[in-house]
Amino acid sequence: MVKHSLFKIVTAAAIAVGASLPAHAADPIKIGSVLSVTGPAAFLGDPELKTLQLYVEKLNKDGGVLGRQLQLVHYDDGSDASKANGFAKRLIDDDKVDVIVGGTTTGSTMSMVPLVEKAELPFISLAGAVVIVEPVKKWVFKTPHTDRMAAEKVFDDMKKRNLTKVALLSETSGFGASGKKETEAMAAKMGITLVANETYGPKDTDMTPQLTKIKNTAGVQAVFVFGLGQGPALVNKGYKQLGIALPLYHAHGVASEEFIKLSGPAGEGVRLPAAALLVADKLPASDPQKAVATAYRKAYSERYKEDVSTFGGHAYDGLMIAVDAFKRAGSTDKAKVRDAIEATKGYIGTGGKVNMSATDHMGLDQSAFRMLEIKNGDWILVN
Amino acid sequence: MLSQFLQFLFSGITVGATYALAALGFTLIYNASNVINFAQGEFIMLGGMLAFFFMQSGLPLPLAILLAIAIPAVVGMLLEKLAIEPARDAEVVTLIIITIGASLVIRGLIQIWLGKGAHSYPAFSGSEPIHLGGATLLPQSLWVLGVTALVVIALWYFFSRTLAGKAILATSCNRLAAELVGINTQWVLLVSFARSAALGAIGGVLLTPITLTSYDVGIMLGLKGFVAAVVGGLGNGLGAVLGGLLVGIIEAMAAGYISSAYKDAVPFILILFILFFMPRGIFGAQVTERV
Amino acid sequence: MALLEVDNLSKAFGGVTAVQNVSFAVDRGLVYSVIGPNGAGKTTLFNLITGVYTPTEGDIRLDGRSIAGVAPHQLASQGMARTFQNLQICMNMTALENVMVGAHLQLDRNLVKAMLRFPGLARRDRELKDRARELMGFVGLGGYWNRAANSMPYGALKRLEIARALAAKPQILFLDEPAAGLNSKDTAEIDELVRKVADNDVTVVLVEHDMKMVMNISDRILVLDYGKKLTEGTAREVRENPDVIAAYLGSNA
Amino acid sequence: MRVLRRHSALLFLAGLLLLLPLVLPNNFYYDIVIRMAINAIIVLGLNLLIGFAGQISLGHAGFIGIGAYASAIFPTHFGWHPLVAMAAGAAIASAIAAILARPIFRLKGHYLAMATLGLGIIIAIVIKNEAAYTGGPDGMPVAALGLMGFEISGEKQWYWVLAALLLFSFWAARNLIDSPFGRALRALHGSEVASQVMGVDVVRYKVAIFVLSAFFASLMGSVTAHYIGFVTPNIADFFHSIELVTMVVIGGMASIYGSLIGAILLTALPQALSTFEGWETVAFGSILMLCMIFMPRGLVPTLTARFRPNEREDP
Repeated sequence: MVKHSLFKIVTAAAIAVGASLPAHAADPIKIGSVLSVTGPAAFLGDPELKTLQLYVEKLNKDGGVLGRQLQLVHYDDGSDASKANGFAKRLIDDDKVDVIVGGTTTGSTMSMVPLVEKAELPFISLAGAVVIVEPVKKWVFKTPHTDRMAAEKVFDDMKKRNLTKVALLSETSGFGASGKKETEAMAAKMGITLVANETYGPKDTDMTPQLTKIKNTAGVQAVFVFGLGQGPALVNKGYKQLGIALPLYHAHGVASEEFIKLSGPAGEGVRLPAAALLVADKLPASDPQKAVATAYRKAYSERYKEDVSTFGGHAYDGLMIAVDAFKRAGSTDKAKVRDAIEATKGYIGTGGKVNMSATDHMGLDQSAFRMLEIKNGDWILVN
Repeated sequence: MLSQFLQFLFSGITVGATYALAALGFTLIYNASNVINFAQGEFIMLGGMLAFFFMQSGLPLPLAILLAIAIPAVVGMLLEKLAIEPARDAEVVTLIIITIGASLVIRGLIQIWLGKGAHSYPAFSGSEPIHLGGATLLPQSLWVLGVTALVVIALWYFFSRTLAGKAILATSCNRLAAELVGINTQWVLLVSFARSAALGAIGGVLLTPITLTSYDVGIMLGLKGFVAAVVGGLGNGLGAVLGGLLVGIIEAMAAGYISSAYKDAVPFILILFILFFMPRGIFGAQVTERV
Repeated sequence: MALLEVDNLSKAFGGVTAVQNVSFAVDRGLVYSVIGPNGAGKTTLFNLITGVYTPTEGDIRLDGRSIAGVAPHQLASQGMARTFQNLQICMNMTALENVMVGAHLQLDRNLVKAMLRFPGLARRDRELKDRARELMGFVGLGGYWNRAANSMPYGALKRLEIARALAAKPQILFLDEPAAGLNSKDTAEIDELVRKVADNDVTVVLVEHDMKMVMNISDRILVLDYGKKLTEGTAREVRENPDVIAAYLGSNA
Repeated sequence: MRVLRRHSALLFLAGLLLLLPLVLPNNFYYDIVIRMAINAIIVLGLNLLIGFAGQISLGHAGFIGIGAYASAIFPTHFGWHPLVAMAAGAAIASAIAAILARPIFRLKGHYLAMATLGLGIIIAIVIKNEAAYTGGPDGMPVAALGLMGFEISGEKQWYWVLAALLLFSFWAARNLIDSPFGRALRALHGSEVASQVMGVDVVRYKVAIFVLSAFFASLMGSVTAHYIGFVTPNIADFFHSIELVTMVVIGGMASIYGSLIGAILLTALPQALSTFEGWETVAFGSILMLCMIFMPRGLVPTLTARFRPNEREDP
């Protein structure tokens, strides 16, 4: 009895998971995606998925790509890298997708990398850390700016203001931990002294102990917070509560309208590097990104009635780079598409101007970051 | 240096009061039914999220708060009626998994309904910090502490001075015996779940201006509440409150003086040590098993 | 030398002294009963001797060796076995397995050998299974081998406990109210079983409420009242002791 | 004949594992079966502890994490052979379990749950924080598992490795249950005092089974790490512990078949639910609750009881 049910369950499970398998000749182009739509990284994965769904729909309405429709096959890894690995296998072996756009976190991305390398499938990651594209992996690309760029941008700005003694407060999430490492390296390179180096947990509700320590550290001239999501907003509040008057910088992980709302008055004067997307309406008309950023912003907020974040923008860029590559390759042949992605030149996206090469699978330079400041509850461009 | 210590202390007490409220919720349900309700954290989340939602929809503050406390209480009763009561005689792990299932359902529904973003609303009496001995304290923290204290007093009065409270204690001791002396134990269980859910929700409502809220804040709060409840000795209300404060203060001190990276580990190391030397928590009763 | 000697044994729980200065000795091969009104400390006395509780004062000697405060699992290896007033059958196992647990100490308990099912271990296990079946037959549970313990009637479980205790090959067996909750027919059968056990060279110490049974089968009887020894003697001596009559009439009748 | 009957379930499982590749269409299905097998082996060990011995552990993922990270760290940072690393991981996990088991198993019920939970979380936090060795929250890659020039790679090879491991574990677990050791274990669950009086050194058995289940959890952590080729702290996470306990309870406590069924179902379920678009969590939670409310003893024991009310599952 037991044994029979065991077999039935296996087959039933197999049928249940394999139900979505059409295989006609007029195939759509399949865009695979594994995103962290739930779990701790959900606030990244959620807008990413929404963006992909929105634009796949839009592209299809406009006649698709290469005369074929696009089909989005997406799975939620629940912010668990091991699940991402499993779903990547499903995309590769079962759904037989033509490209993967996704991998919300660095952990998820890195767990998928060996699979796409082996399957020789183009993969555009939406995660931040430098390790994804350094060293260069043949089939792996990414669209978001790296944490290293963020650290460099912030330190640049600090140096302009003659701030060289900095307290670092980083989150213990993957984003924060990688950011901490890059920031430490960048500080040494740029002649910045980290006089304090504290961390907080992504689910912490009170950062005043760490901030008190920083406040009482001698010689601090500025504070740099490397985190994502709600934590940094709480840092702002604690900062204000303690009455710390030093310049406060955040990383690009909080580049969303939500951050301003959550911080309330405590956010005033805070600076951070971010893509032009957030200040699309404030860009000069001559700015090449203005059109793209405004259009994306409009489309997203009209459809979902919520504010844009730069994370959704990364998904937009990833999808558009893939689509662009399909067009230039003239087919979905994986090797050709890969080559086309690598040959992406001058693509203007929400994240900046992308110039990929055999040695650079991200293709963004420092100009992609703008230094923003919160003023009167809105972003303004510094400089 | 004193001001630094005070600052850590304030931080610890505020966070600790949260844990205390969560731990009290655990204790109330545990006392009535011997169930550890792993969905306790979700009631805290519900309180904050619902208060945000109702304020957003333009309801006046008192009404929004009332609804944000009443709805979780109903959810608590439903949980008891539909999930705990039918499986009452099951083993400890089975009940744990039922409550974990319930927490997933609550969290999932809120996530679908109100989204994944974080939310907040203004503090009840402004956000201008109060200066005290060189350290600062938010007015909202006083709200949290004050209400926690009120709750503790009310509960103490209820359990030691009213018949209904004694009925609940009797039910936890021996359900059958309680029924024999005419206590409606079904009602007792229902009320206990409602009360503990409401308590969690109150915590959520008060905390949100300080800590923000989102669909998934309940997990960590629930876990820390459980730690606090065990530190205090399961089933001991005063122990739960002191346990909560202790865990909060130790966390803040660990973050301030030892290592902010390991501060989350400190409460768990603490609980292991406490249990090794006091197998029933600090304030737990010693019992002799009968053969 | 007596098999079991108890010297001035006392046990206090907080302020309550459940057993106070009790001394007695049990000779080999006897059926020795402990009686007394409810709350007289009979079960506490059992729990003290079998290591479940640690004595507050006094000494217990088995075969001349002191066993006061020795853990129960160590006493088992010295030939002591017992049953419980409130059944302590492992309801998560079959009847036969319950009996086999009784023989725990006679078997190879090595974890790795067990996992890899070493031939020697498996063979001895099979032999034990046969002996356990015999024992179940001996106590009158012939047909119950593969029954789940939680599906067996109360009377059968009482015997199962005895079979399990016997599987340990004890030299002394403590029976805590073996007839409690049984009807007169079952009681008579237990009565017979206890005699049969004693005839097999196992010393039996018995706590029992059923006076008829006690008087019937006991070689010697110890009477406790309020934790103290009231008297000790043969059935006849005890029956005629005025103190005993007073204790029973005064508190129970 | 007796041998055949005794091993009929084992032979059936072997036959099933032998024939399964015939119906597995591609690597993805192999992957699912491999993950099922990995979970099943861990759950078998955990069920010995929770179901048979009646001792809860909410921190077992910590031991899995130790194994996984031993296999990741020792070969990467110290150049150890993966098999040596695997053994070292199992040794470390067993040692931690052995040292802490004595104080931990003086605890009962929810206190025991709390202590094991705390232990698991502490291990997870250490893994997350020691980024210099562990790669921090983003995890680190794991070298391939090789032996004498031969490297296990690809789902098909791993399938056979896991099939063999699963068969062995199934066989060993059944042997253990039906042995003096196993009976003592179940007896102490049924009645701690009775088993003591029968000569069972209760603490020693609890410690032994805790160490054994930690040992297997660590080994399977290593296997998982090598199989996936990448490891993140999620593997040691509290939620992973809960997931495993859920498998034990849904399948059926104190049931060997239940362990298999529980692992299979709860590994397949997220895949099956992945098309639910945001409702996965709600669906998963509801299924857990319904299973436990209507089958509090778990699937296999409930069904067995329905068909053979007076008998126990034959060990």
